[in-house]
Order: sequence, then structure tokens, then C-alpha cells
Amino acid sequence: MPFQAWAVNHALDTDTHTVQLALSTEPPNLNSLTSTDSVSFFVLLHTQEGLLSYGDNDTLVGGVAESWQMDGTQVSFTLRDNARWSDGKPVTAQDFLFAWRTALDRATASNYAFILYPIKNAEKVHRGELPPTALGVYADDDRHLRIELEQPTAYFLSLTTFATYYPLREDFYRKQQGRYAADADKLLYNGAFILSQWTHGASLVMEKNPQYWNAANTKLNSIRIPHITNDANTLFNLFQSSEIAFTELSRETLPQALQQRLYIQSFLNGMLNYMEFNFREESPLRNHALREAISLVIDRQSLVNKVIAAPGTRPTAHFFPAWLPGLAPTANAIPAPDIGRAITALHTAEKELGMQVPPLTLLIYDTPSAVRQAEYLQRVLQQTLGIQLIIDKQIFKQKLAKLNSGDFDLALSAWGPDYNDPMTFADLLVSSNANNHGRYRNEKYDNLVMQAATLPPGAARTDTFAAMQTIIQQDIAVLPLTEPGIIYVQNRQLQNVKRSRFGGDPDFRHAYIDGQHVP
Amino acid sequence: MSHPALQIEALSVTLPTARGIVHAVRNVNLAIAAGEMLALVGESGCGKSVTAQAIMGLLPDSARTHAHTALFNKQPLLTGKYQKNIAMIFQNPMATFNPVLTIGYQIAEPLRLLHGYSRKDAEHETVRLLERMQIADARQKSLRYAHEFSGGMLQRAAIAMALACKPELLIADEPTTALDVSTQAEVMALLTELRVEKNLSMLFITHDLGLVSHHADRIAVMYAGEIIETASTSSVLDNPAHPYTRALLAALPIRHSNARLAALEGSPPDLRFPPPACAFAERCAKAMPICIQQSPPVVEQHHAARCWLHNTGHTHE
Amino acid sequence: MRPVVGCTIRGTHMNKLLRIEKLVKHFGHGKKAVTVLNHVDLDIHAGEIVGLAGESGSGKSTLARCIAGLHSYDSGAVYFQDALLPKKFSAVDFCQQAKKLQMIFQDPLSSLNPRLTIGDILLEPLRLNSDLSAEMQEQLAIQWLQRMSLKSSDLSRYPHSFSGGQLQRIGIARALIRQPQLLICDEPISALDVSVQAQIINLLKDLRDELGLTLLFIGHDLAMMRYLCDRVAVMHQGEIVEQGCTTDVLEHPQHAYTRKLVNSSPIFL
Amino acid sequence: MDEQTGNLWRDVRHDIAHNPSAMAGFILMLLLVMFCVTGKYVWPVDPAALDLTQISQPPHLGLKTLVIYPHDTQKITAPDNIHSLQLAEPAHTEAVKLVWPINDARSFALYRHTLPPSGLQDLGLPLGILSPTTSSLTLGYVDQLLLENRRYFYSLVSLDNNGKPLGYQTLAVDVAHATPAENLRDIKNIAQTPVYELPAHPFGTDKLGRDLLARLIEGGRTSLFIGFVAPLLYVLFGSLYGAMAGYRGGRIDTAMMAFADFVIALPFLLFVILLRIAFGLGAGDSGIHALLFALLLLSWPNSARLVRAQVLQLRNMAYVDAARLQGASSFYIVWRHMLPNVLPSILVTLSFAVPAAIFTEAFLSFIGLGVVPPASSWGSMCNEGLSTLLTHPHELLFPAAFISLTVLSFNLFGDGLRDALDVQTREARQ
Amino acid sequence: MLNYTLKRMATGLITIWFIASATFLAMHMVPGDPLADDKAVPPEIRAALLEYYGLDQPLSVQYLRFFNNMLHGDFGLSFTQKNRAVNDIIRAHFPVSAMLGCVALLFAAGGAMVWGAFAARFHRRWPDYLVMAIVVASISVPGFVFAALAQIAVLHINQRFGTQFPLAGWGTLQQMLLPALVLGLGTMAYMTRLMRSSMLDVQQAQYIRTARAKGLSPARIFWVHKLRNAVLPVLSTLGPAIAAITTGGFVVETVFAIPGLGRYFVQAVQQLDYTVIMGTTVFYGSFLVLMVLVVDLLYALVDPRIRLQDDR
Repeated sequence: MPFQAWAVNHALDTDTHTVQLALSTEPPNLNSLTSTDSVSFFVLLHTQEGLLSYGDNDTLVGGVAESWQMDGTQVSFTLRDNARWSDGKPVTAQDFLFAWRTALDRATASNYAFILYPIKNAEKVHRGELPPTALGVYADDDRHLRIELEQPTAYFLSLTTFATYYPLREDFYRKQQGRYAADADKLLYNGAFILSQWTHGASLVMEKNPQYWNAANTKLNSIRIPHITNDANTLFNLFQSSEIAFTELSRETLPQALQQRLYIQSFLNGMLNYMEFNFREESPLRNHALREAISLVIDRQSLVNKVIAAPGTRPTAHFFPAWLPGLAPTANAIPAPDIGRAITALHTAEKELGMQVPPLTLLIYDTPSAVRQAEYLQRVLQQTLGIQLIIDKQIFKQKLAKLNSGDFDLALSAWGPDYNDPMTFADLLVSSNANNHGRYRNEKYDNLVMQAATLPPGAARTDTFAAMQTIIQQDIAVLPLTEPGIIYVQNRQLQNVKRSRFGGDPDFRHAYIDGQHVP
Repeated sequence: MSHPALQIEALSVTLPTARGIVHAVRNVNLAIAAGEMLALVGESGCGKSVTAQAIMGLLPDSARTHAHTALFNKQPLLTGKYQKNIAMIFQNPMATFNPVLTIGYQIAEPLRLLHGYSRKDAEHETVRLLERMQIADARQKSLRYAHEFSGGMLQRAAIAMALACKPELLIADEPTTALDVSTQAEVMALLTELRVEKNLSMLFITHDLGLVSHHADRIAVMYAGEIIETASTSSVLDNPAHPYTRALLAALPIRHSNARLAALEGSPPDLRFPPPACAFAERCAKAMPICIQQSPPVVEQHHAARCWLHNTGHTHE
Repeated sequence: MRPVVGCTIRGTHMNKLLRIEKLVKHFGHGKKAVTVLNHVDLDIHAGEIVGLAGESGSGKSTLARCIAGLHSYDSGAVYFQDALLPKKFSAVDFCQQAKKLQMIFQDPLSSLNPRLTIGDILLEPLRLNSDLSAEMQEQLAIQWLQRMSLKSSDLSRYPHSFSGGQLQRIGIARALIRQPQLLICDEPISALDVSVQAQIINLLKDLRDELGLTLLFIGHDLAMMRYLCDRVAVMHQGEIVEQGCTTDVLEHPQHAYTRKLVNSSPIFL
Repeated sequence: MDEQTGNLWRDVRHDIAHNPSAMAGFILMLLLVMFCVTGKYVWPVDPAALDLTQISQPPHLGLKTLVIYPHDTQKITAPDNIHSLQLAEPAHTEAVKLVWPINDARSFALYRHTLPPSGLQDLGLPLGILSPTTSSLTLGYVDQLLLENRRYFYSLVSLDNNGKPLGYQTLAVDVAHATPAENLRDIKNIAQTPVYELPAHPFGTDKLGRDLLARLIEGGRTSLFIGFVAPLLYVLFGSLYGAMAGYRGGRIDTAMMAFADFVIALPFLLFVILLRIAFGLGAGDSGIHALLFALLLLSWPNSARLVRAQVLQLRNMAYVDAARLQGASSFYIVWRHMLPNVLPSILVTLSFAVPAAIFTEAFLSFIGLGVVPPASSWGSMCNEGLSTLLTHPHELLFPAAFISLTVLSFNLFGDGLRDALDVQTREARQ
Repeated sequence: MLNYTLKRMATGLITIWFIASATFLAMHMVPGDPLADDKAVPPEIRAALLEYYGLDQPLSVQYLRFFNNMLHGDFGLSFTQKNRAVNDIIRAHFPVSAMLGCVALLFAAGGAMVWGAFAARFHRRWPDYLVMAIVVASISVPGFVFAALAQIAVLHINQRFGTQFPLAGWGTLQQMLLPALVLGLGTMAYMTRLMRSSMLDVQQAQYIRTARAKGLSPARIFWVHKLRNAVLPVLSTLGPAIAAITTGGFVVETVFAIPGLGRYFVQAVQQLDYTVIMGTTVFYGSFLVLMVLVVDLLYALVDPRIRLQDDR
């Protein structure tokens, strides 16, 4: 067993420009083609780079690509000649082509292969209907990559920041014989940092990548992750003990953080928490009036301020979070509960159903917050509508299995954006989408989504999303509840840590330590 | 009798128990000459083992021991310190040995720690002792553990261990009770041999009068914490002075006699509340009024007995 | 083996109460099998006291247990009043046997269930198989208790509050309360004090005389055997090496082992 | 027990009654059971009743609260002629309404602190960034986020076009406890009363404002159910299994014990977890039965081995031989001679198995596999309370104390029982 | 002894087979879909994954295949830790758990010996009552509560005295002390009780009286004669204690951020990572079987009375 002499109580080191952090879990999968989770995305953000990357205020800036052009279905990129892999070899157009073809190979079993579907023939290649060579990607030479799209896709450029679009070098990948990314030395890096040490489950060290084209602007020399735990109390204790420089707070640790005058920041992480209804045959929730009755008794303000009570979280009645680009600005008015109307709706529902509302099952994950919300909803529905709510608390995979098989009436779910476009949400309620667990189906809505996919940014597209929003609200297809926010403490000397809603978060690539600042 | 090696006068021991203070040994006088074997005979609970343990200093801390005189070879006893020249063997040889240490190791312990033998010399001496105890293949056997020995062999090893302490007095607390008849005889023979050979004094504790008849020089009979009769073996056996001694003898099946055994009825007194006068009076067929009023005096003579009948010159048929 | 000659057999008749023929018993199976009883022949006549002497491990207890049905045996036969006893007893066999044969044991404490009162212990045989009324049963128990010099109030006490001699008497009372013909005594006095031994031996003798009991007495104290037994059998390594009238066997031992046994006994006077 | 063995139990009772620590354990045990069984009649508070105005309230015996009458908490009306950050209405735990003038700042950042701020980097919890939308001269904010009955320091930072801070001002606000009138059922009788005394929460409330005492009563039922029923069942099964194996002996014994050894070899906690999820949970299933079943499947072999070993020993006791000679049946021997002798160790095993089962349940709660709401247990309450250990210690302290008391009582009682059933020492003591 | 060991190993193998089969059975009873993910998995990917992990085969084939692989010491690839072999996971994380367990066990056994002997020495006097009170107190607090309290206590010591005692993590000796202490506490309490009563028994033993009669010093009697015998009953609980400590480590591993195997197991269960569950359980089972055997052999070494034969 390796015994390292960690400088345990140095969250920051101003001399060596080292920052210490903790991760909630071990990165499960650092293979950019198949990663799906936020911890892996965090590491990948720092160690890999795609064609483009997010700059300030979610603007797109050049990554490996130094210039790009999009014209209808034709996209072309020119790669930087100083973009290098960590072994010194240049990053070439071939590397992208190989990565994308591999991702679309069924044997790779990439969950996110669909994100490549805007590329011409990608879906067919993935289904095995066409050979990989039919993919509409052309490496004209080492530095020029040309892409043909299936149809005009407004948000395609933002997709290229996504991990599945990262390059992969064929020779290296093949050399690992199926164990690519299983260890630090089984990875090749083209990002700002390289993963220099990875002791599974225990620690990671990321060090500045001297081969990175923008190494001059990377201020940190290393990011050390000596702790891996998801125990909120432990993390907070570690922060207090100056073992880590950055950690999230919970409602329980916040009072202590205040008492200790820690530097607290908040961030809306772009996700949406909502309630799903089961629209399958036999489900009483096919009844609109019943959904309406339920929606009318839920007090989002109480839910956010008292039940969840995680500072930074906001109540919402909108399906599309307001931060998304290309939406019409609207006041996100949170409807107050209306018990009177709810009871009327309930009577209607009972008349239409021809029976009393049977006990309903609410499917949730086994997290404390979800349990609290469920207990609150249980009590509210019981007290106001006399509906008995049965809480079905399941572990991760069992909840997913029940969601997929439709074994629920109501479910608390969350959706996070993959790219910076409302489509990443709009897609969710399309009748053919497997993530539409309730099997909500509205042809008008499906058509609107198809339209929006090909429309260029502009008023027409904005109106389409507004129309979708209206349909969702009218149909009560799902019940948006909250936009979860996070609060976190950060060492005051640590500057310029960017929070990001897509891909990896938080972003330390441009962070630096301000030695002048008195802690 | 020459000047006694062991001299104990007026030894009393009280033991606190959950049920009250037990006066286990009361006013006991003992004297053993060098090379002499005294058999301390009595039934279970009469205090004979407590007497032995008191001499050895093995009683629990809570026990209170008092004696007018307690000397062995002019050295004071009951000091709470270890008596270097006294050794002891116990009833159950299996429990005598620590089960997780070899026999040889345990025999060598006193040699090495008390008599300054080197490890090698101690080993040598151990083997010699075992051989002396007629244990075949002694070197091999010294590396064995207690559970690998038979009872008789173990008791012989226990004697070897006692000898390793280089004692001048050996206290044997019912060493043969747990053994078979034929083994019993072997062990007894061995003890007698050693006594002669090493001029050992010996306090032999037993409940079996028959056993000591051939071996002991003198017999002391104990009853209810007191010694009620002391005399030479033949004198006690042929001419018992105390009614209790006679009752004990009568309870033994005597050769050529098909007469009914004389069983002693009743049970010994509760030693938490020892009777003020003669302890045996209650069970004694010949009890007189004085017996329950006054404790009989003991006159130190060749045949001493704690009985009014004996000391007032009465004779029994 | 020496034939039985010139022996006054005490007892009402010359009839054999118990006949053991060529009893063989092994412990264990296959290679590890140890022969504990090797073709044992022994007769016990009604009314006599037969002693069975030998060292520990000689097989005398095993023989007793085989007779009582507590062990099964491998071959041979045991007849009780000329009726062949089964090799392996069932509960029903025990029921039938109960009135014929009982046993007392060496350790008086372990032969009485520590969690039952003396009353429970004494009444057990009656409750198990008797048509007496509960009142009669209790009466009988008290009678026996008094016969054993114990008080009727002792019925509600537990074994632990009695002395060894008292416990052994309770054991005898339990064995005899249903008046069996044969009482097997498995070293009943070896754990007792000398004066108590005499009490028990006297008691056994008295009971024999009063009830016409037949006794099989197992022990290693030859002096006591000489006193108590009419006949003696000496066992050694699973075999009966010598048997006959007590005096004959003990005064003129023929077998080397018997001689050794006799010589090492601290026979008094 | 029937009357013949009644004596033993009478003596055991006597012994325990005269053993102060065992008696204390026993009384504690009774109290705990009574607490859970009859508690809800003595303290008839609904354990599921939420009171969002009293979240994580420390223990109190009646709390003075302002009664607020129906109004829109979100609405702010403020005069236009204000010059600094100020309250629009008296502050209370339902809402703190702040207003401030818009001067030349483009936007504002609002913070809340529990200590007086010491500088721009120490303003506390960021509540939000607010930009004026209308032409109004003032801006307002309603803070409803988990307010406690205490003093807060609100700081307003004015930001320029680039989001750079221009300066800040701080307002200290004393927040009074308040309850909306609609939450108070008997408010009609005291109409327009400004102050009302809330019913007592002697053990405080939890994160959803539920009465902790009522929850402890409710949760204890789960914990004690697991604690009693699981050991009772598996010790019973194990004992029967062991007794059968031991009494039968031979090949049956060998085979039965081999199987028991296999089950013993299963890594216990790993399998409890695995089985607990393998049995799955239906909707509304509290998860107790899955846990119970998992415990049963895994825990019986220990008592089986114990009983078997004893039965094997008892089989060789002379009194068993004596009973056989009297024609006693196997059943009689087992019932009359073996059971009373084995029972003590079974009882002692049981008394130690109870806390073990309660602990296992608590442990599963820790990894999120505990009981499913609305059912609760002391273990899951402990786990919930753990996170607020420093700020609201009562949420951990009480359930943990109940677990500790249970374990303690069973240990004390178990030790006493062991002594009492040990015949030798009992005789010695008497 | 060799014969006995071989025989025990044979039964051990059967036991492992039983454990493996029981795990296989239990795991396939688990409802839920190991391949499901937050973002729905398209059916074609799902089919590919099923094939990749061999889950498309009938259960009997999976069982045989699993056994075949197990015999070759291969537990396959993890479902969640992509591309990582279960063997690697065990190899990397079991030493951590084992190390932690060892220190905890040493701490428990060492502490138990000291406290147990101490309590027995002062039997029925106040030091005895004090030790027993601490013992009862420490077994009546759930482990996770104790772990959290210990961490906070250390944090406060750090903040108050400026010490730098690590709160969590793995790698240095200092980091190991606190978790080992917490992990070993329950076992120590249990063993202390046992040690105390066995010490009391030993003090009554005849051979101690013999040793005193031989004139040995109290120190020698304690170290050579009492301790070894008193430790025997404690030693016989070592097997179960190892089991409790190695498999009970994940509370401590979670709170103290220790990369032990226990934590991986809990994660794997929640993620239904079949191969990791199977691998870990079978590995732990085999480890425990081995440990019990080792403890038994050790016991036989220390206690010559135990004859290693067929008697169980």
C-alpha cells in the first residue's frame, strides 16, 4: 500500500500553486466516449479538450480548434498547430474522426452516442445500418476537420464541447486493449492538466500539462484530491480543518459556515427537479383534472424554503429554466396553492374516473432530501385532497428500473442539461424519448420539437419554445418544482473558480491563488 | 520426638464468604520432625486443606490467618512471603499443571528462577527428576503437555516439580484421591522412598485412613477445623482415643468381618457458627453434659486427644 | 477363567436373574474401533450382590450401561429372567424394564437435574408410569424420603443444597421408588467421604435385605467389595479375568491382574 | 412454564429482584416498551404532522408565537421615499420583507448573515442578485428561507455594470417567531390575538417540524419490533434446529451442522445488505419485513450451534440416563430435562441479540437502506440527526439516547439473568 | 495437523462454493436493472451491454460461466467502474480494509487484554466497575454516531490547539489511528468483557495456586501463567471478530473517506454492480473462511489441548 506524505493541512499552497480538493466519489469512467457522470466529467474537463470550449458567460471559445465555420449543414474546423497530446504528438483531425466512429460503434456501448446524431448518418452507423465510413465527418488533413450535418442544427457547436466529442488517438487507444482509462497511465491527455496519480478510491493528482497549447494561462501547478467521500459532514470538517479549499454546503452545515465566517457562494446548477406523472393505460393520472388538483395544492415556496431549505434553490413553474439561451423573457410567477380550485378539480376527476382516487405511489430515490420532499407531499395531499400517497423509496438502479417499466404513479425526477440549448430539455417530453418515463404523448408537442431542431436561432425558434411551454403547462405533462441551487465555501485566496452547468464543474482551469489576500 | 522442624501452635484461619465468615481452622497445633510423615486425616470441609494452604501462604487475600507460633526450621511462617523450603502437591494432578506449558518447562521453572540454574542445567535436572520419578523416556516426556499424561504419571511429575523447589517439607494435599488403586500404591511407595532418601518432612493430607496406615509416622485427625487427636499411626489405629476417630475407623470395612459398618449419622457443624465446646458432641454417642458446655483440654502427650473422656482418664472398651 | 466353586450363594433361589452371554461392544467404527467389552459372560442370581471390580477404563461401566439398555452392544445376549433383552432399547422397552432394573450413578450431583426440585425428581418415575393418584404418589415420595433420613420439606429444595451423601440417597430413592428387582450401582460411593460411604453401603445392604433386591455393585475399593459383595468379578481391558466368591477371589487371586489389584489395595489391618 | 418448573422461575425472579443492576435493566426495558406501546396514548401527537413553522425547534414547553393572518407573503408595499435598506414590515419567521432605494447601481446582491459582517468577503449567505425591472424607485426582496427566531444581518451590495461591488450596507433584523393563523386550529376562539402559545415539544422537532417525542414513540415501535421479533424468531428456529441435530446425532447432526456452518460463513453485513435489497420493496413497504427476513435467514445458526452443543452435553448427563431408565420418551427428556437447562443460555443469547438487531437496523439506515417513510426508527432518526449534530443536537441526542438505553437495559438485564440462571452461583449466593 | 488443515481447506472450498452460489442467487433476485442510467440507455446499446457482460445468457449458463471464471480467479469487469477489473478493485482496496482492520483488531485485542486484566485485578472494586461502565457505554452507541463524534472532537482539538491531526483520508499512519480506534471499539468492549471473566476464571485455577506454591513472582505468574490461559477464550472469538471488523468497516470508511473495499461494496450494491458484488462477497467469504482456519490453527498452537482432528 502506498504511503504518501500528503501535506494534509494545506488546502492551498501559494508557493507551489497547489490546490487540494475532495471528490464525492471515485471517477467511475474516464473514457470520454462512455462517461456519463459528473465526477468523470469534472476530471475530463481538466485533462481533455474538445474542438470548442466554454468561456465566460457560456460563450464558445476555441479549444483544439482555432477557427470554425458553420453554414447550414456544413461545419468546418481548423485545428491549432500547437494542440498536442501529453506525449508531445499533435492532436489531429484523425483523432476526432476515430473518437466519433468508435463512440458510434455498438461494441463501445456509449450511452451518449446519441449526442453525435446531428452528424450525417450517425444514427444509421450506430444502428449498424451503414458502415462507419459513411459517417459525415471528413479529415481533409491533419488540421482540417469537415462535418456534414443531418439537418441544420443550431446548437451543434455547443455539442462539440461535450466529452463524447473529445478526440481519441487510435494507436494509444488500441494499445490499452480494452482497458483504456482504467488507470492514470492508461490515458492520454490533451487538456490543461494531466492526471499524474490516481490511487483508486483514495486520491488523484492533476498536474499542469506542459504540452497544452494554452499552458501559459494555466496558473495552478497541481490540483490534488486527497479525499474521496460523499459524507457532507466529513467534507465540511475537512474544509474547516484546512485540508481542502473548496466544498459544497448543505442546509445542515450552512449555520456553522456562517458562524465561522467562511466565504459562501451560491450557484444555480442548471438542473430542473420535477414531478413525473404516469400516462400509461390504467393510470388514474391520465386524468387531467387529477393532475391539476395535485398541481394546485403543492406550495413550491414552502417546498423550497422549508422542506428542501437548501439555500440557492429556487421554486419554478417553468419547464425551461430561464438561463437557457433563446427563450423569451417571462416572469416566472410561482402560483400560490389554491385549495378551493384543487378540490373542485378533484371532484371533476372523481366524476370522470368514476371512482375515488386510489392511493397513489410516489417513486423516489433514497436521498434524505427526496425523502423529506416526499413526506411533505404525502402530508399535503392527504390533508388537502384526502389522497393517500404511498412513498416508494428505491435505490438508484431499482428506481430507474421502476421508472422504465412504468411501475409508479408519480415520481420525483431531475434533469440536467447536456448542452447550451433549450432542446436539451424540450427533447425530454417527446413521445419517443425513453427518458419520458411517464409516456406523455402529444403530437403537437412532438411536431414543435421537430421544428425547433432545424430552426436557426431567432424569433421563430423562441416562439416555438414558448408554445411548448404553454402545452406543458396546459397538459400538466410534468410538474416543474424547483431549480436546485448549490451553495459552497471556497478558500478566500482561491480565485477565478468557474461554475459550469454543462460538462465538468467546477472549472479550475483558470483558477489561481491570490497570495496577497489575507485568508 | 526430636525438635520439630515444623512447629505450629494455635493456628486459626477465617474465610469470608458470601454467606458469612467461616472459621475454617481453629486453634490448630502441628509439629513435624525432620524426615517425619504426618498424616492429616479428616473428611471434606474439616479444614485440612485450608491448614495446608495457610502454611504455604496460598490463601486468598481476604483470609485472616493467625498463629501463636508458626515456624519451619526456625524460620517464621505466615509472613506472606514465599516459603522457599516447603513445596506442595495437590489432589488433581491435571489441574496442577498449566495446560499450555510443557511439563518440563514447569518443572524447570523453580530451578531456574529460584535456584539459579542455567537453562541447560535446569533441563538436565528436570530430566533427572522425572527419571527419578520412574517416568520412562523422561527427556521426551518433559516436552509434553499435561493432557498427554495419564493421571498417575502426572502426579509423579507433580512430585518432581515439588522436588525441583528443593523442599525440606512436602505438603501433599490428597495426592492420590483421584487415582486408581494400583496407581495410588505406586505414588505412595514413591513418596515414602523420597522421604527416606532426602530426609523430607511430609504433611500428608487425606481422608483415607487405610491409605496412610502403612506410610505415615503419625496421624492427626481433624474435625470441624480442630485437630481432635494426634498420635503415632499405630496408636491411633489400634487405640483411637477420640470417638470421632473411632467412628471413622468403624466405618471402614474391616478384614474378616461381616459385621455391619458403623456409619456416623448426622453432619459436621456449620463452621460459620462453630460450637463453643466439643464440636463432635452433637454426633457423639458418648456425649456427656460437660461436652456441650466446655471445650475439652488438650494435653500434649504421645497420644493427645481433644476429648473429655480421654483426658479425664476414662477408657473405652 | 476359574469356575465358580465352593461359594455360598446368598439369595432365595439359585435362579439366574440376569444372564450375560458373550457380550461384545466396540466404540467407534472401522479402523478406529476400540473393543471395550470382549466376550463378557456374567450371571447374577436373584438376591445376591455381585461386585464388578476393575480400574477406570476397564469397561465395567460400559457393561453396566449395556445391561441397562443405555448402550447398545455389538453381539452377545443379555437375558433378564430368561427373557432376552433387546440390543437397542426403545422408550417402550425402557418402560417395561423400569420395574425390573434401575441404576444409581457415581456423581450424585450430575445424576440429579439441577433445575428440578427433589420432589420433581422423586416423582418422575411415578408420573412417567404409574396409575397411582397424585396424592398417593406424593405420599410414596415422602415415605421414601423419610426412609432415606430426609425431611418431607426437602421435596421443594434443589439438589445443590444437599450434601453428597444426601444426594446419593435421593438417587437411590428415585431408583427404588418403583421397586425394581435389580439395582445397578455404578461406583456409587467413590465420590463420597468415608463416613458417608458407610451410610450408603449400610443402606444398600439394608435395602437388599428388606426388599430382596439384587445388586450389581461396580467399584474399585476392594475392601468395600469384600465387605459388601457375595461374589466378585474382576474386569481388565474389557474382559472378565476372574470371578467367583468374594473371599476366594480376593484372598486367593489367580489372575495376575487380580493379584496386582489386591496387593495395591490399602487393606486396613 | 408449568407448575413443576415454576420454582426455578420464581427463584430467578427473586434473584433478579435483588440484583439492583439487573432490576434497573429490567425496569428500563419495561419503561422503553411502555414508552413505545402506550406512549401514543399519553402523548397523542400525530408523529406525521408537519409544522413548517417549527423546523428543527429545540425542546420547549410552549413557545410564544406571533399569529399572522392571511396575507400574501410575496407582496411588498413600500413608500418611495426611503434612503437605505429597511424592513417593509415587522420581520418574523414566515417572511422578512426588505426594501431599498435604487440609486445608481445596476444591480444588487443581497446577503444574510448570523454574525455582524466584517467586510465585503464576509457578508454571509448570498440570497440572490436582483436587478430593477420597472421604473420603480425601490426594490424589494422577501426572504423566507428557513428563518429562525433570532437576529440576522442583511447586507446589500450595490453592483456596477460589470458586476463589481460599489459598496454595501447592513441591516440587523430581529426575527420573531410567527405562525400563520390557518395553521392554528383553535384560532377562532382567540380571534385577532397577536400572540399565541404553541403546544409544547418537550423533545423538540425534526427537520420537517414534526414532534420528536411522537416520532420517537413511533420509531421505537419499529426498532423494538426488529429488536424483539427478529431475535425471538431466529433464536427459536435456531434452537429447534440445534436441539434436533444434537438429539438425533449421527449423520443427521453432521449434515445439519454442516449447513449451519455454511450459513455462518456468509459475511453477515454484506449479506444483510444484499438480502435486504434482494427482497426488494414494494410501494409503501416500510422495509421492516425485508430486514426481518434477512436477519432470520442469516442469524439462526449461532443459536443452533449453541443449543446443539448443550444438548450434546446434556445427553450424557446421568439424570438423562436415569430418566430414560424410567421409560421417559424423547419428547419428555427434551422438554423436561434439556429445555430448562438450555433455556438460560437461550435467554441470555436473546437478551444480547435484541440490541444487535436494533444496531443492524440503525446501521442499514446509515447506508440508506433503513425503513421507508412514513415509518421511522431510532436508527434512521439518528442518521437524520447526525447531519445537524452541532446546530440542532437534540435531533441526534434523543434517538441515540434511546438506542443506548435499550442496549444498556438489555445488557444489564442479560447479565443479571445469566447470573440468576446459573444454579451454582445462585446456591452460593443464598 | 497437516491432514486436519487439508481437510479443513476442503470444507472451506465447499463453503466458498456455497457462499458464491448464495450470492449469485441473492443477486439475481434483486429487482432492478444494473444497466439503467440517469439518461435512458437506447435499446441497441442495452443489447450490446447485455452481451458484453453475458447477461443475455440463461441463468444456468451465467452461473456456470461465473464459476468457471471464478475458478480461474477472474471476477470480470465492473459495471460502474468501466474498464476496471473486479480483481483490480479487490487488489487495490482490500489491502486498505485489511490494514485498517488489522490496526483496529490490534487495538481491540491489545486494549481488551489490558482493560480486562485490569478489571479482573480489581474485581468488584471501583476500577472494575469503571472499566465495565465504559465497556457498556461503548457498545451502546451506534458506530456511525461514534465516528462522527470522534471526527468533530478532533476537528475542535485542531482548531483550538492548532494541531494538524488529519480528520479523514488514507495514506499516513496518523490518518489510520482515529478510524481504527472507532472501528475497534465495539470489538474491544466485547473482548474486554470476555478477557475479564476468563481472567477471573484463571485466577481461580489450581495451576495458579501451584505456581504460587512454587514461589514464582507475581509478575511471572501474570505473564507466563495467567495471561496465556486467559487469552485463550478471547482468541477463540478472533474469527468472528475479524469478520465483524473487516465487513463492518464501511461506516468508518465512509465517514473517514477511506478507500476500503467495504465502501465499494455498498456503492456496488446501490449501483447493482453485479460483478463487483459477486467478486467482493466471494472474496470476503473466502477471506473469512481462511481467517477462521488460521485462527483455529493459531488456537491449536497456543493451546496444546486442542487436538486438530475431525471433531468439530
